[in-house]
Amino acid sequence: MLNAITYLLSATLRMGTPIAFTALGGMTSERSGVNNIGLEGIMTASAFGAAVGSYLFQNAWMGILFAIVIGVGISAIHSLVCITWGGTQAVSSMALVLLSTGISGVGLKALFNQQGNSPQVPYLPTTTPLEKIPVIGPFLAQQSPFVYILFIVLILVWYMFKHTRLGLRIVTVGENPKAAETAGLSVHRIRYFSVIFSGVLGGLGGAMLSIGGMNMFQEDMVAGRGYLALGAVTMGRWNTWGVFGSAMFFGFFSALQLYLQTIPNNPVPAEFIQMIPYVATVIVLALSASKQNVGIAAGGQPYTKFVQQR
Amino acid sequence: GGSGSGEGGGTDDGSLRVGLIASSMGTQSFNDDVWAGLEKAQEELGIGAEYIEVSEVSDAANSLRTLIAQGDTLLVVPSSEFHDAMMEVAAEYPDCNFMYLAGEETGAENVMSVEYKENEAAFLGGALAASLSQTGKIGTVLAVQEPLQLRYQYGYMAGAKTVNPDCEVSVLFTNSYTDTNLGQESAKALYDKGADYVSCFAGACNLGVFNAAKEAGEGKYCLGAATGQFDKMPDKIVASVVKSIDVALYDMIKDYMDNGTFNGGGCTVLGLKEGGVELRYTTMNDELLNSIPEDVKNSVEDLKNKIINGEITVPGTEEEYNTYIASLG
Amino acid sequence: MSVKYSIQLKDITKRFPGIVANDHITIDVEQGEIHTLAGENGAGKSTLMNIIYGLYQPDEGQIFINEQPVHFQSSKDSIAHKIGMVHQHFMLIPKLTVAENIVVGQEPGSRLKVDRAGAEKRIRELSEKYGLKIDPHAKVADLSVTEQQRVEILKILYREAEILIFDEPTAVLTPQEIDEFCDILLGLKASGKTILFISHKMAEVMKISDHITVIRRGKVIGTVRKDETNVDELTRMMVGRDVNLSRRERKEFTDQPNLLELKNVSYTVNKTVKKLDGINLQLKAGEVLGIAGVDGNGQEELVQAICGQITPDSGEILFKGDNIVKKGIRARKDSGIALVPEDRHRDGLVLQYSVADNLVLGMHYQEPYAHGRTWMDYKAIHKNAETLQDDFDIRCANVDVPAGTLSGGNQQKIVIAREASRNPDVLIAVQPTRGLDIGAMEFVQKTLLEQRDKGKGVLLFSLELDEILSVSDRIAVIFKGRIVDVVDAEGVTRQELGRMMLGSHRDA
Amino acid sequence: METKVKKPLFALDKKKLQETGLSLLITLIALVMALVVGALVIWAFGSNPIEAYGALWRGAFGTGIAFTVTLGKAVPVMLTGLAVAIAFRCSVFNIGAEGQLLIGAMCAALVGAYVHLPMVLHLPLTILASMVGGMIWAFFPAVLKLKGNVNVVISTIMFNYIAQYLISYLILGPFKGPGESPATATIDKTAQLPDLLPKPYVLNLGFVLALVAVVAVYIILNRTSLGYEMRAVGFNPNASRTNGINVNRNMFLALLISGALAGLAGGIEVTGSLDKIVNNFSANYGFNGIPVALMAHNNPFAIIFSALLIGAMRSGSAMMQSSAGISKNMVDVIQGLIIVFLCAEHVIRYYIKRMGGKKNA
Ligand SMILES: Nc1ncnc2c1ncn2[C@@H]1O[C@H](COP(=O)(O)OP(=O)(O)OP(=O)(O)O)[C@@H](O)[C@H]1O
Ligand SMILES: Nc1ncnc2c1ncn2[C@@H]1O[C@H](COP(=O)(O)OP(=O)(O)OP(=O)(O)O)[C@@H](O)[C@H]1O
Ligand SMILES: [Mg+2]
Ligand SMILES: [Mg+2]
Repeated sequence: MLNAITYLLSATLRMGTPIAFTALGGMTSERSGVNNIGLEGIMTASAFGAAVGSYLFQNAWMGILFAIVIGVGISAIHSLVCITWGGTQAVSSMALVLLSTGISGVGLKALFNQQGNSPQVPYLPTTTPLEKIPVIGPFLAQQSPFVYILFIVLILVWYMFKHTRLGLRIVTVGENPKAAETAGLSVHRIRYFSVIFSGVLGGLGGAMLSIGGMNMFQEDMVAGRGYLALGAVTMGRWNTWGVFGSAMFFGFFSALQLYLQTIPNNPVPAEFIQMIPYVATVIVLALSASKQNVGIAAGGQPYTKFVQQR
Repeated sequence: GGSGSGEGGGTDDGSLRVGLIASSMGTQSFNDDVWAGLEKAQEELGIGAEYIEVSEVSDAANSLRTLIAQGDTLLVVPSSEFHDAMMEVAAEYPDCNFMYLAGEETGAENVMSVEYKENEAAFLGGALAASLSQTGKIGTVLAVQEPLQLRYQYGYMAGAKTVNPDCEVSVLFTNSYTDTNLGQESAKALYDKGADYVSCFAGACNLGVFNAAKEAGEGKYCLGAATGQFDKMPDKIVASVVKSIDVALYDMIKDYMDNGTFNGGGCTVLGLKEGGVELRYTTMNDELLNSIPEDVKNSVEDLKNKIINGEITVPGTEEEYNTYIASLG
Repeated sequence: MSVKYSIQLKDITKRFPGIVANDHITIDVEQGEIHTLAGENGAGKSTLMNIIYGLYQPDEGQIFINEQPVHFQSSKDSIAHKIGMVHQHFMLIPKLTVAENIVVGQEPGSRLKVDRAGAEKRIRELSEKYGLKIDPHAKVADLSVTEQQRVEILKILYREAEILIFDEPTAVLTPQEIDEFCDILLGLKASGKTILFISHKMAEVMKISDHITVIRRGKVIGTVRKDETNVDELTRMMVGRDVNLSRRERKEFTDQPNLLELKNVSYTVNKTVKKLDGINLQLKAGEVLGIAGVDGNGQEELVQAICGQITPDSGEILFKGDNIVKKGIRARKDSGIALVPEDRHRDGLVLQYSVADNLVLGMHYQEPYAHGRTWMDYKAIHKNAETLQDDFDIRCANVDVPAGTLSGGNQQKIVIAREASRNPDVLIAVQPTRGLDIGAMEFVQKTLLEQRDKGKGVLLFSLELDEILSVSDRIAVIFKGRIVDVVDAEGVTRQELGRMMLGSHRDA
Repeated sequence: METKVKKPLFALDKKKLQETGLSLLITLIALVMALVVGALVIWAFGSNPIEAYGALWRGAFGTGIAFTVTLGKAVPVMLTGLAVAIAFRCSVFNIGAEGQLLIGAMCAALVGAYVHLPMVLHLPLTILASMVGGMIWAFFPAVLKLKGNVNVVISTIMFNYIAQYLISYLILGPFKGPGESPATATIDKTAQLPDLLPKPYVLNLGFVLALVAVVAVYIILNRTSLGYEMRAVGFNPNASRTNGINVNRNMFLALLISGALAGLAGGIEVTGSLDKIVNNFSANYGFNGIPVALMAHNNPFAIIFSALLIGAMRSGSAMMQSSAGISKNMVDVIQGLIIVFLCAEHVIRYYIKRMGGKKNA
């Protein structure tokens, strides 16, 4: 029993972390008023970037750096399109997914002359040395360093929105860009920052998939986690802890799903067990959603001289 | 790039051109091995070879036609989801020949088919894992509950139960061939439950399984698939359930070129007997190889012979498996 | 003594596609004065203010601030020149606190930590100094309109603005609040600030201005000293004719039946707050019943209850004798209740729809606009629109342009025209003249009286006592969800009404 | 602007025509820009862009057969595009077209294989079944929205996953057809959409059905009171409610119609080309409906063209792979670039107008 709990806990963390990174990034971007339903694309490209960096320098940390750079690059395209050009955010997002899939595939061929996946690259193994710490050691030993980075990021994001100037400005810009402008803020600069910041976090999320546990990039390895991250942003109601909690909620049910499958002679078809995370989400939403709409007031709306404002 | 040879996949000298359609390449799976066989034929036999990745099932027929338009006369179709498209195009182009590598198809003169008995090799894999297991628990990570995967599953389980009726065999499905992280987590879940040998047959998810074996530390091992995969994790992969299409395909093409042999309308069955599938011990880690007790090797060899000479009929479906277990007593 | 100028505009011209919003405008604003800008809807006042504030760049002309030429690229530049602006539509973020709204953009403290305590202290000081009572800690979402306005003012005072621009600040205020607000402006002026003020309400313009500049169709008609002019002259300058908003005679209707009767209607939100508390009310055919009251005393809920947007907890609403409490919004409209809602942008119009489509909103499924409740007949809709455009003098390029491109006054005319064209038995009009220029106001009021004269019942909700007094036949005063009293409009005074609005009975 | 100018109706049409021309010009410029940047990328990765584009063109339009393939590829995304568009017009963001398509396809496959009727009945019934299936799958998020105010974006995402697993289960479990392949049984001949052209052309009646759907959606949106209400709700739900329009009902209906269209896309795939359901048969048709709809500004007729664009990219991709040696991923890149540059619409419009303005001045 205890065994099962520690397993579930540590698997929850591992499986929730990439989603949490990306979702926290997505939340920041959305709070500034720029939606990105293509988080999947950022994750894909940066998972690839992580493998490339790690391969080129034979150093996993360089892989993380690369992933962040790629994440920033992809989100910079999104910012250019949505913020400067006033493009439709959902369209740009879908373009990101295509571009990311495409670039990582083309890149595999160009860099490694390989199809489908990269060669094995250095990665960040679990923090096994921590096993010696009493009581929680065995638990910590199962975790990837990314999990620790996540907690730093979590506190950072929370602090940013709670206390910093920037956090306040991001919220202002997302709720009422015109008000922000009349208060002397640059809507574009703040939105650029937020979107690019989401690229950084999406980059970490993607990197965790390819070099935090695994040691290579595989096409389609993101497998919908970007969409789950998107779900976590909404489910967490654009609140740092809520978003984190929702990501972990997905992590937990994914872990539970695997755990249930390992129970011998269980008569439930695997597909139904695999459905659990998604069904659970729907149920939780149905039970918890309030009559009140909590969105971002100016979310999804471009704000630029190219688009006439009213 | 889909073309095997430098320029547009063609040879100008009129030699054989072979085309392949595959749902995706680089999933560490069958498709890659098929392509490896074609590449070998390209190098050594001078054929032209190329492939098209088909992202939608409904594209398959169109892709075959495109290949034929490029001048390919022998088409290789490695997976069952393209079966209908292949039959449709085969009827349109009676002058082209088709090699169907995913099961029996005897309905057309220009189609030859190959049926694999993965369950026979998996049986040996299960037997080996169960014999080596210290905990009495083993597992396997599969992708999707399709017939091919189920053959593997029931063969593996039957093999394990044959050598150790008390052995607990856990089976996990990822429902994906590419979600390597899920593959890894699946294996972790199995190791965590006490399994010490985990096999896999789930495309790229296998790579996750190998990594999980490494992270699980001492006393935890895994079995590979495809053409061996020993290079992916030499310290942990004890043996692999091998389905060596590369060699088989190369041979078939060579035979086709040299002798014009084409088993049109027929089906070639590839099992242990024919050498189409096998359980291959690690080729990259002598220490690991030597750690396998001789008597275990012998009893596996023994089982293999029994399968070849028909004493054991390996189950490939749930029904057959239940009957088989009942027959064990 | 030489006069110093805070703002000088020289030949400012601003063009929008198809229109010259500001046409060579030249205005001088003296330092320390209150300078009012008046003019019809769409005259170009807001545009001009946005130019001064740096949100728009003029196509031609030159701005001088404190007699120095300036070129503003954004509001950042104008803020640097100590200019502040309160916009016609508030620029606040409901989710944030008062303090956060005020300081954002110039937050005290360090980059890494906004000094919230410091901000609140500073805001308290400011609010004491200028008499703007506010709790810096409150969420803006929970504030009343006046309080929100105070936040807007504090926002610019916090930025130490010396030149304050107010774009129609009083449009949303009650008379009492307007008095308070005027005092605030005079206080600001006394402390040396220069104020640019836009309003359609002549009373307050005459009360506080030093100079008044009238704009029409983008051009300056003239600038006058307040002492040397009067309301009639200003009105003529603005609309080019005389406007009469005084009390108008009514046809006599005797012994008319009750069209609408409310019996003991109560409504409670969140199980605790009684918004409507046993309302009893009768509206007769051929009368205008004005509902007077301080904003937020249950007017909104009363309208919603009559129109079916909320269901009262208890009581009966009888319309032509039938209890309609159980009926839906559409059924009530169809049976003859029409509504001119308070917020035309939010509830009145679909701004993206054409004028013609808006003119059938709510009737769109009926003959002749839709056949068999299904097939739209856009020819009929177009024809209807052209008729109404003529009847109600709706000014637009044609009836196929989006309603959002019309000026506020003309948008309001669309709503009024539509609701009147339903030929209802009861017309409910909520703040129908809010934000309208004096000419449009006259037109709207005239329309309401025409309905009355046709024998309909009109229920007029207004915060403007003048409007209530000049249009109504009887006046009901609402206070804390109760009808304090219903009096004859003839003979009641503003003072009496004002007292009743605070809850005391007329005789008391 | 405040003066009343009565313009004859034909002047309005001229303006509309001008606007359409401008939109086309903008799209053209965006396409050219995308292709130029795409050429640079192809070149950077060591291939010949002219050869690549040549192959793409030949693969998509080069022969009669290729052209029919392009038309056929456009069908499912045209329908999912319509599905996304009609919901969007009512301000419902349906990301769930993918799941609705899957369930629709499943229903068609079951009715096609297990019900036996003469063609005049069987085919319509099968098509209808797919629409009902899609509708059912949209029904759940719709009810959740109505009763629990659950965000449609997230619930439809979840229902996509649930549909995928459910389909997987049904294909591999209870409804697995004969043979090796993870697929349902082949549907009866009486449930298969007839071909429009003789073989080897590959165009079936599905294309016509899709065009009918375009017209139907146009009519619903622009000619019926339902459409009037749905668009009003999409623009301003408050004003709609105040004026007696039932906002929830309209959103509910929009989502159901959207689901039916997505389901139809699945049904046509099954009855038109696959004749059964194969695992993973939908290559993100549902998701691709989003850019298809939005590129077309949710305008039904414009969706025909944006769907054809996607269809051409998809059908040309095989030729590009095999004859120019360009990986299928490059097609994704080019598709992505095209969509990115189509997003520059406002910028292009701005500069066109500015240039036009200067000329006039
Ligand atoms: N952003 C814009 N784009 C196009 N035209 C505009 C824009 N803003 C204003 N206009 C035009 O300029 C004219 C002047 O508008 P403005 O807002 O300055 O009027 P106003 O005098 O403030 O009216 P009101 O009294 O109703 O507030 C309007 O009639 C409108 O046609
Ligand atoms: N993008 C735009 N295109 C055309 N006209 C515009 C645009 N934005 C604003 N306007 C015009 O500017 C004028 C002023 O806009 P504003 O939002 O201040 O409304 P208003 O006329 O003051 O009405 P209200 O008092 O109801 O707010 C309106 O006449 C409106 O038609
Ligand atoms: Mg204005
Ligand atoms: Mg106004």
